[in-house]
Amino acid sequence: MPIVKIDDTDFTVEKGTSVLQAALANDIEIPHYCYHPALEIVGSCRMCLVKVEGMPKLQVSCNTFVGDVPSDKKIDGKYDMVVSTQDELVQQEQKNMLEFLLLNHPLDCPVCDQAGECDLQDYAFKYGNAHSRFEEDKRVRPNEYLGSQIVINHNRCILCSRCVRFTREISGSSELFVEARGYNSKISVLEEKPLDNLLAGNVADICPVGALLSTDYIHKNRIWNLDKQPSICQDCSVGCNVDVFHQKDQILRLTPRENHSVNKFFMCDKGRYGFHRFEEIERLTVPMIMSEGGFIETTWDEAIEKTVDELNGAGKGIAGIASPFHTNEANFMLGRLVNGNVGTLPPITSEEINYPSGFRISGDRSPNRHGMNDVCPSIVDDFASAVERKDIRFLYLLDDGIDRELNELWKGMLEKIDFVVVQSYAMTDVSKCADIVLPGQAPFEREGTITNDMGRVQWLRPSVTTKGESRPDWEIPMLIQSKHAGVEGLTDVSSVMNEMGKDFAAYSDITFFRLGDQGLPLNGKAEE
Amino acid sequence: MSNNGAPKQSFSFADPDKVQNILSQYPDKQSALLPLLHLAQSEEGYISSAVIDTISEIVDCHQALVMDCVSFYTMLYTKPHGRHIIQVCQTLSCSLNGADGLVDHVTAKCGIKPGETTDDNRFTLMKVECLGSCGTAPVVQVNNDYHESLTLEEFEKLLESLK
Amino acid sequence: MDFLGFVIICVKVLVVFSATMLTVLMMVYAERRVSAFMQGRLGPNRVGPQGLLQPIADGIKFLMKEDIIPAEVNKPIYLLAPAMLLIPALMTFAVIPFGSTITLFGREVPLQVADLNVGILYILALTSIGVYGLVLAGWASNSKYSLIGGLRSSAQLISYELAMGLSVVSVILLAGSLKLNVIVEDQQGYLLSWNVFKQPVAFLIFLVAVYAETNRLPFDLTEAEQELVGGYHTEYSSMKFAMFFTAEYANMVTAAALTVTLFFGGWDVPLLNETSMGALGAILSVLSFILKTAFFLFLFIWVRWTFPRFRYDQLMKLGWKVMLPLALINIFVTGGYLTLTSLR
Amino acid sequence: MATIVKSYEPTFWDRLYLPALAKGLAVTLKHFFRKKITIQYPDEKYVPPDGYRGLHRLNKYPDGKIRCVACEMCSAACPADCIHIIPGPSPWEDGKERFPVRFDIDLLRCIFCGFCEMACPEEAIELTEIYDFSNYTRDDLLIDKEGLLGVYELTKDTNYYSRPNAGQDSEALTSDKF
Repeated sequence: MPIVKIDDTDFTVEKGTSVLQAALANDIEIPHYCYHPALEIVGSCRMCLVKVEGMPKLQVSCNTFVGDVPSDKKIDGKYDMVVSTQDELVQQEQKNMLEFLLLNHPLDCPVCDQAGECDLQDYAFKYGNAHSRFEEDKRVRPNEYLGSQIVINHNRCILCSRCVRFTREISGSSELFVEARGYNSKISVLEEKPLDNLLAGNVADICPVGALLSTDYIHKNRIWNLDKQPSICQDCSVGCNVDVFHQKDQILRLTPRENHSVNKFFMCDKGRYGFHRFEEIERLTVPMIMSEGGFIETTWDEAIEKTVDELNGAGKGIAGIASPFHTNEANFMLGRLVNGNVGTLPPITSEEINYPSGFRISGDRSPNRHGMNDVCPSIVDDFASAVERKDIRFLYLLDDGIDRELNELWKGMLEKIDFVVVQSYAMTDVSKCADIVLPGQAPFEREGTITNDMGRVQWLRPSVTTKGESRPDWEIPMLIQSKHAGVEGLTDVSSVMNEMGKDFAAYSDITFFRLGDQGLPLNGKAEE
Repeated sequence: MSNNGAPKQSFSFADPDKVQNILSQYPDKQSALLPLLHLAQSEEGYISSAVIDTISEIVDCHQALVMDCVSFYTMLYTKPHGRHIIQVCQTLSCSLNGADGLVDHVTAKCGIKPGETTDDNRFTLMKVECLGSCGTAPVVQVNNDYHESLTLEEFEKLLESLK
Repeated sequence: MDFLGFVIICVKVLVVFSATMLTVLMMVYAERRVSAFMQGRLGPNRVGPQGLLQPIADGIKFLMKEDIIPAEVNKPIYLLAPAMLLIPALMTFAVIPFGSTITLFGREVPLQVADLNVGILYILALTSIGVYGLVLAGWASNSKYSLIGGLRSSAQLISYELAMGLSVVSVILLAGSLKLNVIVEDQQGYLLSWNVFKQPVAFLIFLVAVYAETNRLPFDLTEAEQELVGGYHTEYSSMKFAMFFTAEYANMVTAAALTVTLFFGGWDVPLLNETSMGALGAILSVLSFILKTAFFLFLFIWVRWTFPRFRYDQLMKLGWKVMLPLALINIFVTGGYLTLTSLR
Repeated sequence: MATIVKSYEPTFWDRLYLPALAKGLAVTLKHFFRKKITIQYPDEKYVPPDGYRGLHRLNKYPDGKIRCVACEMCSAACPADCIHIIPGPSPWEDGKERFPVRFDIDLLRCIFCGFCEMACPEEAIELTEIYDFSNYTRDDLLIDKEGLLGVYELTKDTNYYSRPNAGQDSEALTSDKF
């Protein structure tokens, strides 16, 4: 394998690795704009220039590849390539390139939403000149809408063409192109074919400057005010890794987080803007008991006592409805509570979409069906029909959430059962059928593990605090079960995972520590 | 986009054999893009959005890609134009050698700004990027001919000679 | 005693009492104004002309304040303590002559509430009772600050009472009587007949001891707000605090009057024979007394805003190692002088 | 060369302390009769010196548009964390894109250090020389955008940025660093 020397350090790299990749993989910073690991290399920004020994001019490191050289031609008898990123000439060129890039760039960082996570800002600060020699008027163009969600500020654009390549290579829809040539060139879109595919939001993420902006987040806040929490998208069974940006328990935006086993670098707009669904819901925060006139608020102690009473009275006629929207831990505790007599609601589906790059939007809108089936092995799919033949008197129901609509069959079935407990975060169709409603957590409040449709277990971290008196989803069935059985309850979600590992071998060595940011494939089940 | 508001019409090549002939000369379809565009321009006079649709179907690529190509080359016109197209180079050498003066001259004489056509359809004035003749700046391309090292007087004579 | 005599006594008591209280009010105002002036400020000047009604506003405020009795205090003593301090402070004034004798309704009326033959002893006894008020207040409050304040005051008052008593002894030696009237009459006559000229050392000792006895700066260790918040009255509020406050200032008035009586000829106007001038003499004598007392009251304030507080060990050292020997020596010298002159 | 400092031997009079006491009394008495420096405040107004940092204001352009672009530089610079801004798109077509939908200053937290006006890229926030803005409730000391613009209307004749002392420190600060 070739040996490359970058700034006095030796690295052994795969043949055909670019210098930029080799440097980035080893934490050596080379500034770059047009290079993106998921996209084709064009070498148009010229920011990643490095000095390569034996080559007369500076080279773009993204498009210079390390190859095997015959041993007699090796530099110092050892290196296939010797690269300097700190050479005086390199530094001068970086300054010059930045001066070029900033010729027509407005210095409007105070009003730019990218400020704080802007490559141009960072590199200009780190590598650039303090002053521009450009005294003429800057080119000014009005903002344009490329699609319903994406607006472009032409003034800020540095024409790295990441967005154009994204639409050609990742989404395959090719809406964007570079119009005209030279001074007049700009990113453009055909009027009859705007940028409205389901991956459009990603172009705002990959834009290294503040040119492409998502209208959903524009002028909402400043990036340094927000807290960033790694999490998992809960809008389909793919389980894209995301970063949740929030402030004061309010989520402001979601961005994709790199995970090569799941979503690579991107996420779809359904998940990206999906969190808005939870903003104005009828959130449940206190336990409620159904009486003559309607629901009456009560305390947790009373609610649990009543549930346990009913549970005792029901004898063997108890069942539970697990939910593919909840964590493995919640479903596991539910299974324990109802002695494994578990069913589920009909799935919520939509069209499955596959992109040429391999990016996938699953047809199953629930994030954790795989995990639910794992921890509730005897699950009954067509529960509503199956229940007819059984004498069910107590039903504990984990509610899927605000997207769930109940059909007549289910409504009729729920009415027949003596006592229905619904654990939910909102007043949904399901909650309305309950005798007692126990407030659980909403998405983005939950903590636990979820398993995507490829069998990858991922750590779902809470991004915002749990509202009101609501309790963690796993804790509510646990409290009822421990009170019912008269045993000591579990104290935290890790101990639930531990218990779960005892019952299901596939989950036996799963801990938060081992899951980390990237998750783990299930033992022997994962496709990788 | 420069063809805003143009009514959408369908376009088809007058001689399909010619199209097939062009396509057969290249290893893949997309390489035939430029000759096809030239052919379409010779038939239609300019590249309309209908032309783009037709060609994108023939070469099997997105319209945006065709538009990318069309907007890159100044010889491909996206609007109807006059009989004589005056393209004044704007890039460094020509600019330093008085290209702006030539543009102002046309504007003063014919009353058209860059991008406009005279009422009698005689001239269309365009500012273009480098015409690749920097050694003999300033350069003006009239239709397909270069006129190099122009002074204002010569340019004036040139304009007079074009009818 | 006949009825008229009783009425006259009652009137005198009333006059002295109200005059003392009035002076206390004025002192509260004066304290703030004078301190402000000395610090380049103006002080209270917005209630009434020149802020003269400020003490009334202060008084009303005291009455209106919530009367807090902390939970863990010893209630009876806590309530009793302010009275135990205030009553002796007011009673002391009874034996101080504030003017010469006048003739009313055909009888001689001395301008003094009670002409006790043990006047000085009476005063010393009452000031000693006053210390109980402080100590009990400090103890009953059940607060560390109050307790320390009370302890300090008892130690301090006992220490300085000795020096004070001994300095007064030399005055008694000169006058040959414990009666304050006699002491005052003894100082009449020529200009330098006042005890301050005859007994300058005794005067100095007495003056310093008086500051200590009244808990005034530079000897206000019992309150020392930087260390003890408010000392013995930390836990008191409203009217009970006002009683402490009044007592403190009443003590000052008494102390000033006593200083005047013992060392500055009392109501004596130099070079005048007031008793022979009838009503005019009486008025002059009262005025003279008031003026002299006023000066010493001013001195109290003046000293307070000039000198810093003593450290506790310095206080004790001064009391026991300087003042007490000095006072003893002074008595010895005075006694020796008197013995020598009488022998001749 | 060592300097020999002889300790001061107090004389008898020094040890008596009485002359020192008299001297002290003389000092306070002298001050008793001196001219008083108190300003009779409500009747007589205090005139702050140039560069005084008082109540904030939000500046406008001559055409009435708010200068502020809600960049939140001031709230980032604020050491007391008293500036709270909610940005939004500007209601005006031309010019700046951003606009403060809400702009609240907690005057109870503010320490009037003036960092906000130094940080402001638009010269939008500015400290005036108004010092008498005490109030009866805490709520009344949370000043919002309308309040700040109201302060501008009151004081728009003065440009505090051009005060003799105001610019100096900001220039000194920036010239060092950049």
